[in-house]
Order: sequence, then structure tokens, then C-alpha cells
Amino acid sequence: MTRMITYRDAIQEATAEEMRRDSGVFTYGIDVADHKRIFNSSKGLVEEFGPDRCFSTPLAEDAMTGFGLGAAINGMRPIHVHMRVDFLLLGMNQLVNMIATHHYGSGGTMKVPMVIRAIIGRGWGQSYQHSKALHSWFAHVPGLKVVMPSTPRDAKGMLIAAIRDDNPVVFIEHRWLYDAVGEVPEDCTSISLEGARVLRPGKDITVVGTSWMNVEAIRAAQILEKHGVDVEVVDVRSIAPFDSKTIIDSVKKTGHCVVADNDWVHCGFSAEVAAAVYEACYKQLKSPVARIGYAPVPCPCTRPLEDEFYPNAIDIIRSVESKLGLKPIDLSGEDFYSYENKFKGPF
Amino acid sequence: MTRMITYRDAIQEATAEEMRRDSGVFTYGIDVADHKRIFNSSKGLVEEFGPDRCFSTPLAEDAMTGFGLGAAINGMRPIHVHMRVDFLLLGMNQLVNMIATHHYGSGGTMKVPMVIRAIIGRGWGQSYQHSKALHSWFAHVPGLKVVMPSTPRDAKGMLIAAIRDDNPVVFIEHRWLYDAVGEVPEDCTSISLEGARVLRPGKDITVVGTSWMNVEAIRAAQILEKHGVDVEVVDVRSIAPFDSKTIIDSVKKTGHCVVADNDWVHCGFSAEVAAAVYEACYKQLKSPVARIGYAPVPCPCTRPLEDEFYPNAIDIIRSVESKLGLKPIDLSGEDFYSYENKFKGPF
Amino acid sequence: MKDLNIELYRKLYLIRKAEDAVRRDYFSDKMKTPMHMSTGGEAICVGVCHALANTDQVMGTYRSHGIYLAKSGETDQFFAEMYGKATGMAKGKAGSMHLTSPKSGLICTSAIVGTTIPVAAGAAYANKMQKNGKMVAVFFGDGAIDEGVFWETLNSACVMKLPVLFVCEDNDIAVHIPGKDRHGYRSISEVVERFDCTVFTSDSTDAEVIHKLTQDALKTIRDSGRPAFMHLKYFRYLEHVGVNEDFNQGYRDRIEYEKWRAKDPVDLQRAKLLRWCKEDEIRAIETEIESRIEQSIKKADAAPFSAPNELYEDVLA
Amino acid sequence: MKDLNIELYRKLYLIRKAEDAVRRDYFSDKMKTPMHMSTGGEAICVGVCHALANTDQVMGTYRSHGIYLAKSGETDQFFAEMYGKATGMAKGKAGSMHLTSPKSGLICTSAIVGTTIPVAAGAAYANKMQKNGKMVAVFFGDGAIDEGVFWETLNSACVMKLPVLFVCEDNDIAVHIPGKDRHGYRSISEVVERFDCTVFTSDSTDAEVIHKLTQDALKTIRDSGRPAFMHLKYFRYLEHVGVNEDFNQGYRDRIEYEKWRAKDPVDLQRAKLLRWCKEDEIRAIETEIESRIEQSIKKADAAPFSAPNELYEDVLA
Ligand SMILES: Cc1ncc(C[n+]2csc(CCOP(=O)(O)OP(=O)(O)O)c2C)c(N)n1
Ligand SMILES: Cc1ncc(C[n+]2csc(CCOP(=O)(O)OP(=O)(O)O)c2C)c(N)n1
Ligand SMILES: [Mg+2]
Ligand SMILES: [Mg+2]
Repeated sequence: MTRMITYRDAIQEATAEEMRRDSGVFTYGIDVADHKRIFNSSKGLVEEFGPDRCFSTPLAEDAMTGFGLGAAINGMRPIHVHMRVDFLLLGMNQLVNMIATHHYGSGGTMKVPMVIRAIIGRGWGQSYQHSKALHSWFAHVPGLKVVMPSTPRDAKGMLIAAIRDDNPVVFIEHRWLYDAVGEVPEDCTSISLEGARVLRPGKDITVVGTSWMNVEAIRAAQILEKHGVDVEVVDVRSIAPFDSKTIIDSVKKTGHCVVADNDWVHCGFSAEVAAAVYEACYKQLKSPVARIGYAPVPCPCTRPLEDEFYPNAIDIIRSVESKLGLKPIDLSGEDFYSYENKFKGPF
Repeated sequence: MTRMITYRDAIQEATAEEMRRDSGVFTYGIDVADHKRIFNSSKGLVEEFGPDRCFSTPLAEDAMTGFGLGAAINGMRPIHVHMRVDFLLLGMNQLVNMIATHHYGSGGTMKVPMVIRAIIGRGWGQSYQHSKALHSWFAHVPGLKVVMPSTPRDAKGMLIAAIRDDNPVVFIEHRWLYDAVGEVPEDCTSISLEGARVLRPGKDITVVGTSWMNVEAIRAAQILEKHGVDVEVVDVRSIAPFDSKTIIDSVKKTGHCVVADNDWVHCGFSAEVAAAVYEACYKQLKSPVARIGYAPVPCPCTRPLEDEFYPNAIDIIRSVESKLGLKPIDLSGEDFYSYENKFKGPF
Repeated sequence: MKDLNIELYRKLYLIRKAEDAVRRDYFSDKMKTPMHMSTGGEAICVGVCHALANTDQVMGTYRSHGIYLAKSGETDQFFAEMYGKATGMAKGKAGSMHLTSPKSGLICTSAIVGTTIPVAAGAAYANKMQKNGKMVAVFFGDGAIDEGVFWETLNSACVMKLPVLFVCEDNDIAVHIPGKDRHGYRSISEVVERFDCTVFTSDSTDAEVIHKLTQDALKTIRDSGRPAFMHLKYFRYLEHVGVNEDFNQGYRDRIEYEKWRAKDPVDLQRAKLLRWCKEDEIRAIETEIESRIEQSIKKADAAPFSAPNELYEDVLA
Repeated sequence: MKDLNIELYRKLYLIRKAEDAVRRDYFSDKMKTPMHMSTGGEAICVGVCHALANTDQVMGTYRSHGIYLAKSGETDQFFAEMYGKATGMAKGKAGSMHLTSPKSGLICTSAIVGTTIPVAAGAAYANKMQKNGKMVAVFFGDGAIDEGVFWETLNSACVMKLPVLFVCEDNDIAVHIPGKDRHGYRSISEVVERFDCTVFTSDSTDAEVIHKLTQDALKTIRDSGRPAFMHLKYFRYLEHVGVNEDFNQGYRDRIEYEKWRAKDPVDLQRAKLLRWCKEDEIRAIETEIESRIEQSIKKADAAPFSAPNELYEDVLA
């Protein structure tokens, strides 16, 4: 049985089901158990599992990250939640110096099954301290797995897999995806943490997306389709380990590649994708790889500048046009996602 | 007048001269003013400038990073020193959320002239918590400048420039460079923070190095020269802003590029270099860009594995050979740098 | 006495009315920035800021309307920033959560809890080095004291003998979590007392009381050459973020609110003023402030947004 | 009484002699790992660890030879790790700064100051959830209490009522910086007392005294359901990192050392033992330990290094 549910509910279901299955699973973090329940993604957990297994903590990201490590070493499966990935900057030392290394440093004798859920806080007027992504940072560090699901189905399946994984997994959720609705089988279980996925097959050009940028890519593809361009959209999903093969296969077929990363460009994940594609598709590439991302500035508050800051479907369309040598499409009749005009999935 | 001095003394001279020139300059951090003086790089400062302008602090990297921001806003020019760049993981929130954004967030009304000196702690048996580099992380964040000088002359000139710069500058020093000796003019002043430098001209292949990897690249070039291969070594120096032009000009000439980065490969700075080179030298490249870096693991303690972990001149030679289609050179008679056999500059 | 109380009232009323205007107009959806209101806590912002010299410096959090207005007294750049306009104090880049006004001494605010506390210590060090006599006061909530950086800074400032005033605005709540679920001690004052600094506490909503206490604290800092810590209680009238009341959410009690509302800082000060002023004298002050606010809002609404290329300005100096 | 004191002496002597062997052989340059010696602080490692059950857990710093040996009693994997060999507890990957021994309960050590403190809280939470009755003791220096993470953890553990024993090994120095230049309070105990936990202090070098105090602390944790904090003073005999004395460096006084040396934990315990044992009984214990150490060193020296491909193992589980 397949139902349509939101990304938010997918997260909630995965957590609840795993907590039912394994009494070692618990979830915690600042405001996790208040009545707003992390944008409702931890709804019902404290009622079902009690305040010992679903709890709010003091404001102490550094200590609470290390806390997860200790619980994990001792056989629990912590899920540490951050309302904004930006707050995780306070836990970076524990994450990188401690959590990522403990299995290695103990000669493989101890394991760290821990999930760190971090929400990309993009939104209306959130400014520069609530808008980072940081997946390239996490992925740079050996010993961490890093995933960014962009559909409700992947959110559920990959969160289940992350909880069951014996390694630390950084699980990055985009705030704007929370309302996205998609098909999720009733009996959805684990979906591999390792592998990109073709979200939309196409033959003319490959657009590689991370997280929310897949929504923009799909919208771009819909519009381009009307103009005879068949876009293949590949959702990266796993930033580390990184499945370059799915992307490379796609680019070998299409000969063109646009990377739409939900992050800054310089030294970002889009550089890794570009380098991998260039190396493997050297002969097949008909144009240089394009990299689309945040403007190279801190995110401003005011909406007109904020809209300029974030990359979107229009940027993707323009990039595709330039790769394929097309004239700019008149987009005046098209609808695009904006906060004011809330996205209504599924995609 | 040009003299031969060590990298360590170059750092010390730059700091002392700037402290003399400008009473707003001060230097601080854990153990900065103890009798070991950060591997002697802050020698004589407390004697000359007193404990108000050169001081050791409590162990509090997070607070002490924010402290620098406050002093900088109020017109001082702090130099915050970290004996290992790894400790800066505790200051990441202040660096990224606060320091990098303050000029922007104040609409340009306030400036943050601050230098963060961080030493890459590589050494004999230092293990996984004293061996990171992190320059790709810093460079990823708009609002920070990031440099990694690799010669005594650049160390002095770029530190002077960093201190005088009105922006936060992360200044990354490799511990093994401290003993390197090189020419530094008596009257050396500021050297631009923006720009790569051709360390050794050559025509057959370009090796792009960061920090210590330039030493390995030069050694590789010396050996390859004996075998008729003329290597051009380009020292990146500036990670942000990044001068891709010098590198691109070199690769356009040589047609081959090896990036030897003093860091992990995945999502690292080497990906940015590779992406930039591919994009600009698409027609001239005769082989794919090679990326050399740390093994994708936490750094182990024991010397035999540690030696495997770090990239070196031999890796560069092997990579050059494969790009140029040469047979492996017999290296058994060659000397290579190792901790046991201390490097004796100049290079 | 009269003058002081009038001045305090001006500031209290300015903050209350400016925020009332924000509340009234927020639903027009022209102020696209998350609002964390100072309403209910005005006595603290006003009492502390009024005790500071104009050249003294303050820092705060995302909840800094109060200190911005108390310290700067201006509403044009304030509302323009709320409206995200080019005429805002940061050309719209900052919004409500990152207000600054360097010329009035508000030099840093932040939406990451606790993060301006060490910045204040560094600013105090600079002032000490420059022997300019400036004081720095840093405002933060009872949530911020959970964070390690508070303790690192408190400790460091005590060792380094910095002229800094720590102002803990304790509303006993962090978003929706009360102090008792976050604090592993009976009272923060009792803990901080054991550090090499002086502690002042109050739960007064009388700006004059806070003003006097702050003067004492500042004098102690100057005399002792050590930091001071003020632990000041108040009640947050509205939701954590947003402009509404939230007693219907069930996580806290309206009764507690009523108790505090009965000693509302603005009403209380107005009642006191009647000792020295006639009603119409007070009304004149109020009308002047109200019309200033409406003017500022009109100007803000009419002002242009920053041009798109402004996005790329101010990244590096 | 006799048995206890013999057991304590065994552990004290094991640590002292193992480290003496490290000091003797370090210059052969076969142990390529930075050494932070426990010498001088043995009463603390031994007194605390001996009060713990075998299944109880400990965590420490880069200066953890003492707790490794006290908790595990084994020297084969210890020396093999120092020699960086495949037979080491972590196949050479950890070295001196990252010793662990999960089967003996040493589950985390770290070369970043303060970082195992919160890890201990999490481990204690797990034990509490699993109702396995295990205790966790975490060792850290007086430098670690400068770091915010200490305060965050102390506060959180008190709120969460975790069964954790904080053990501050206070040698009044962090690398070369004395406590007075880093601490903005008179006494850490006085500060921590104000948290919801129980504080125990001692400057004894008598392992029996520390043992007893730890038993009290553990009982208090069980009875009160709250954390306990032990503030224990000792003197670091050797340089911060390395195996030598460093009184010639001028930053600290030999006189203070002499005072502590006069009540050296190993000598003191040996002297006490003479109440119950004959000299040759003690010598027998010592000889056994010495020969065990020499055996372990021989084995370590003879063992192979890990093969190069071992580099890539254990990154992910
Ligand atoms: C480091 C960090 N963690 C979490 C948050 C999310 N957050 C925003 S405000 C807040 C509560 C702060 O409470 P308090 O310090 O008492 O200030 P108040 O809002 O009551 O004025 C939290 C948890 C944040 N902004 N920064
Ligand atoms: C976060 C961090 N900052 C700085 C250092 C460098 N460092 C190593 S040991 C040490 C001193 C620690 O002193 P203390 O906690 O008293 O332990 P002790 O060495 O006296 O046992 C310092 C500053 C570090 N390892 N980690
Ligand atoms: Mg509060
Ligand atoms: Mg110490």
C-alpha cells in the first residue's frame, strides 16, 4: 500500500517506527520535546515513548553532541536534532575530533551508531545565521556518513537506514521540503545510504541536485520540456559516501552537466561533483560543467536580496539554455516556487 | 639586504614589526606567552610589548575567538594563535556565524581586522586529533580570507598583509615548515593576500601545491628533472580569494595538472582547483587532473601507517609519470623528507 | 528626579509603542523578518541603557528592539530595517535579529544564543587598552547561561579583570523550556557569586530601580576593576518568536502573566510620573513619540529596497 | 585492610614502573607517540579506579597511562600500542594519547582538552536507561574546567540526574600556565558546590584515602541520584609532554615538587604496607610486576607493525 504523506510525516514515522523496534533508539536536542516538536517532525514521540527517550536539553550543543557519542558507545542509538544546521557549528569539535574518529581510534573495537538530524533553516528573512548547509564540510571528514534526502520516501527510508547504521550519520533536511507530499509505501523500510537516484529521466542534459535544489531542478525540467528539452535530474542524496557512478552514467549519456547545489560554490560539494564528472566524462562532455549555488556572500535578510542569494529554477533554465545554445525562454507566464507562494508537492 | 631566515623567525619578525608599528596589534591564545612561545614563533614579544599585548588565555577557544571579534570591532588588530588548527573546531561558531558575517550584517559599518593563526599539527605520532588542515572549510565561507604561505618570505609578507587587512584572515602554518630557511629581504613588507606564485618554472607538467606539499613538489621536481621532466610548481598561497589564473596559465602551457593538497581529497580544496582547471583548460588538457591528498581515513598514530597517510614527493612523482606515460623511476637512491630525517631548507 | 523619570518613561514608551506598531502592522506582511519582541522587558533595557553614557557600548541577542531603541532613540533606520529597505541601518541585510547602531554604541547582536557574550569581553579589553573609559554591557537570556561560552567568558573576564557588565535578562524560559528543566542549580546568582566579580539581582519592573542598580554595578566595575553580573527577572508577554500572545498553547500559565502585567513597566512608570507631571504633560510626550513612530513607518514603507547588486557589497572591507 | 592496601600498591607500582620503563626506553626512539606522563598522580588513578567495579567505566585525557593500567591491569597491549605495533590495543592507531580498553571499561580518551566530559554524561545516560548499575567516572585536568564543555556538561548532568563521577585531577597547571592565571574564582569546589551535585575534595597522595573518598562519592551518587564531583590535587613531576623533569625551564619551582615528592604516592603506600607485610613479600610483588613489564616490552618490540592496508580499516563500521 502506497500513501501520499509529507516529508515531515515521513521523518516522524521513521523515528517512531525505529523507536518501537529498538528500545535503544532515543531522540533529543534543544526543543525536541516542546509542543512545537521541531516543526512537528517529532510529533507524538514523547507521548508514546516518554520523556526518557524523547527529551529537550539545556542549550548546550557542544556537550549534547558528545553526549550522543557516549550513549552510542554504550549501545544506544541516539538521534540528535538541530533545528538549524548553523547551531551544529557549536558541536563541530565533538563531531569531527571525537565522533568521526572513535571507531578508528579504538582499532575498530567500538562503534558509534548515531544520527545527527540538522535542518537547513532557509526561510523568509532568516538572515546569515540560519541559512547555511555545510554538507561539504561534513562529507570532507572521513568517518561520517552524510545524506540529504529530498523526497518523503527517501526521507523515511534513509532515516530508518541511518538509525540502523553502525556509523555516525549526518542527516540533512531542508525546511522547505517539510510540506512536500510524496508517495511512501506503507511498509517502507530501509533505503540505502549510498547512492544517487535518477529523479526524472531525460536525454538532453543532466542536472545534478542536492536537497531542495531537486525541487527547483524538476520545475526547470517541466518548463524546459515544453520547449523540447529533455532534462535528466539526478538527486545526489548521499554526499558521503558519494555515488559518482549514477551521475557519470547520466552525463555520459547526455553530454552536458549542471550541478545545482544547495550551498555556496567555492570549495563546496559542487566542486567535487564537477571534478568527478570531468574526470570520468572527459570524452563525452560537450560543454563545461556548470555550477550553481548560493551567491558568495552571507545570506541577507531582506526578501529581494534573499531571493537573489538563493539559486532557483530560473538559474537552472538559463544555465541549460546556455549549454545547449538555446535562446532565452520567456518565463513570464510561469509559476515558480517562492515562500510567498508555498510549494505544493508532490514532485 | 636579503638574509636567510627560518619560517618561524619570519612569523616572529612580522608580528614584532607590526606590533611596533601599530599599538592596536596584539597577540593572544592558549600558551602564546609561555616560555615555549608557540614553537618560538612569538619569541621576545611579551618582553618587548608586555603582557597586555601578548598573553596566554584560559583554555576557552570559543570565547577567545569571539573575544577577538569584539576587540577588532573596537579598533584593535588581534592575532589569535592556535597551536593546532584542530582546536579551532571549538571556535567554528564564532568564526563562521559571527566573524565572517559581522561586516556584512552591519551593512558595512563595522570592520573586523583579525588574524587567526592556526598551525597544522602534523608530526610524529600526533594521531587524528592533531593533524587536520581545514582550509577548504574556511575558504568555503564568504567573508573570510584564507592563506597558507609556504616560504619564509611569504610567511613574513603575508602575515604583515594579514595584520593590516581590514578583514578576518585565517593564516595557516604547517609545523614542518617552521625550520625551512629562505631568503627574506631585510625590508620585506606586505605581500598580497591574493595570488598564487610560480615557485619553480617548468614546461612539461604543472604541480599545484598547498602549504607543505610545495616542499614535496619541489623535491619531486628535482628528481624528475634528472630524468628529463621539467615540472612547474605553483604554490596556491591564497585559498580565498582564490587566484585560479596563475594556475590556469600554467596548465594551458603544460597541458597536465597534478594537485597536491595538504588535506583530504573528498570535498576538499583540490576539487575546487580541479574544477577550475578543467573549466578553463578544457582544450589544452592532455590528461585528467590528478588529485593527491591525505588517505581518506583519520590519521593513525603509528609511524608506518602515518607515513602511508600523508602524501609525499613519491606520490607526486608517480602521478607525473602516469600522466606523461613514463616508466616508474627507480627512487631507491633518493632522499626524501621524513620526520626522522629533518628537512633542511631552503627550497 | 523628575527629569530622570521623564527620560526613563520616554524610552519605555518608545519601545512599547514601536513594538505595538510592529504588532499592528506585521500582518501586512511587509516586515519580512522574524520578530522576537522585547515587550514586558522594557524596564531592563531602559534601566540599564540609561545608566550608560552615550559612548558606552551594548550588545544583545535577536531580541534587541529594546536596547536598540533605548540606546539610539531613533526609529527611522529601525523601521526601515524591519521593512528590509535600503534606508535601514544595514540596508535590509540585518533585519530584526541583527540590529546594530555603531554610532549609538550598539555594536553587535546575534541570533545564535550566547554568542555576543565573548564579543563583549573583547570589546571591553579594547576599551581597557585604549583607556577610553567606555563600558560594555552585554544582554543575554537565561537560555544563554546554559551555553559553555557564557562560562568561558565569565571566567576569562574575571581573570582578565575586564570592565564588562553581564546582563542576564531572565524570563525563565528559552523558547518554551523553563529554567528548571535546563538549570542544574538553584540560582545562577549563587553560582556566579563564587567568581571574582560582583553580582546584582532584581525582579523589579521599575526602570528607575534597574537604573539605580546599574549605576551601582558600573561603579563597582570601575572601583574594583572587575566585571559585574546583573541577574534581572522579567516576564515575556508574547510568544518566543512572533507578535502574538501564546497562552493558549498550554505550555505556560496566564496567571503568572497577570501577576507581572499588574506591575507592567510602562504603566508603572506612567503612574509614578503623575507624582511630578500632569496628565497632559505626559500625553504630550506620548503623542510626540507616537507621531515619530508613525512618520518612521511611513518613510520606511515608502523607501526603496536595495538594488540587487547590493547583495554583493560589504562581504569584505 | 591488608588485602586492599596490597591491591592498591600493586596498581601504584605497576603504573610507576611501567612509566619508568617508558622513560628509560623512550630515547631508543621506538615509541613514536607523544607521552604525557601520569607520574606523581598515581594515587588518584588508583584510588578512584579501585573503588569502581570492573564493569564500571572510565574516560580520560591524553594523560591516561595511569587509568589504563589501573583499570585493565594489563601491559602487553599497552606497550605494543606505545610501540605502534599490530598487537597494540588499537593496532597502533591510537598511541599514548588515545588509549582505550572497552573490556576493562576504559571507553574513551582524547587529546582535545575537556572533550570526554560530555561523552561520560552520555555513557551515564545509557547506563541509567539500561538499568545496568554501571558507574562512569571521567578524569580531566584543571585546564579542562576552563572549557565551556565542562560547564555545559556539569549543568546538564545535574539537570538530568546522571550517575556520573567527575574527577578533576588538579595539578594546578595546564601545559605551563598555573591555575591562578586561568581561573576567575578562588576555588572550583566552591563554585561546583552551588550546582545540584555533591563535591568531594582532597589533596591526599594516599591511594587509600582517595579510594575511601571515591567510595563515598559513588554511594552518594547512588543514594542521591545525582552526579558527584571530586576535586583532587596532585603534582605533575615531569614536563607536560615528554618524559623528563623540567624544573630547569624556570616556569615553576622545584621546591613545590620536593614537598610533594616527600609524600610520593608510591613510596607512601609502600611505607604503609610495611605495617602488614614483610619487605620480601613486597619485593616479590614488585619483582613480579617488573618482570611482567619487561616481558611486555620485549613482546612489543618483537611484534610486527600493522600492514599498510590496515590504514584503511576501521574508518566505518
Ligand atoms: C546556539 C543556539 N542554539 C539554539 C538556538 C535556537 N534558539 C533561539 S532563541 C532560543 C532560546 C533562548 O532563550 P534565552 O537565552 O532565555 O532568551 P529569550 O529568548 O528568552 O530572550 C533558542 C534555543 C539558537 N538560536 N542558537
Ligand atoms: C581544546 C584544546 N585546547 C588546547 C589544547 C592544547 N593542550 C594540550 S594539554 C593542555 C593543558 C591541559 O591542562 P589540564 O587540563 O590541566 O591537564 P594536565 O595536562 O595538567 O593533565 C593544553 C592547553 C588541547 N589539547 N585541546
Ligand atoms: Mg529566556
Ligand atoms: Mg593540569
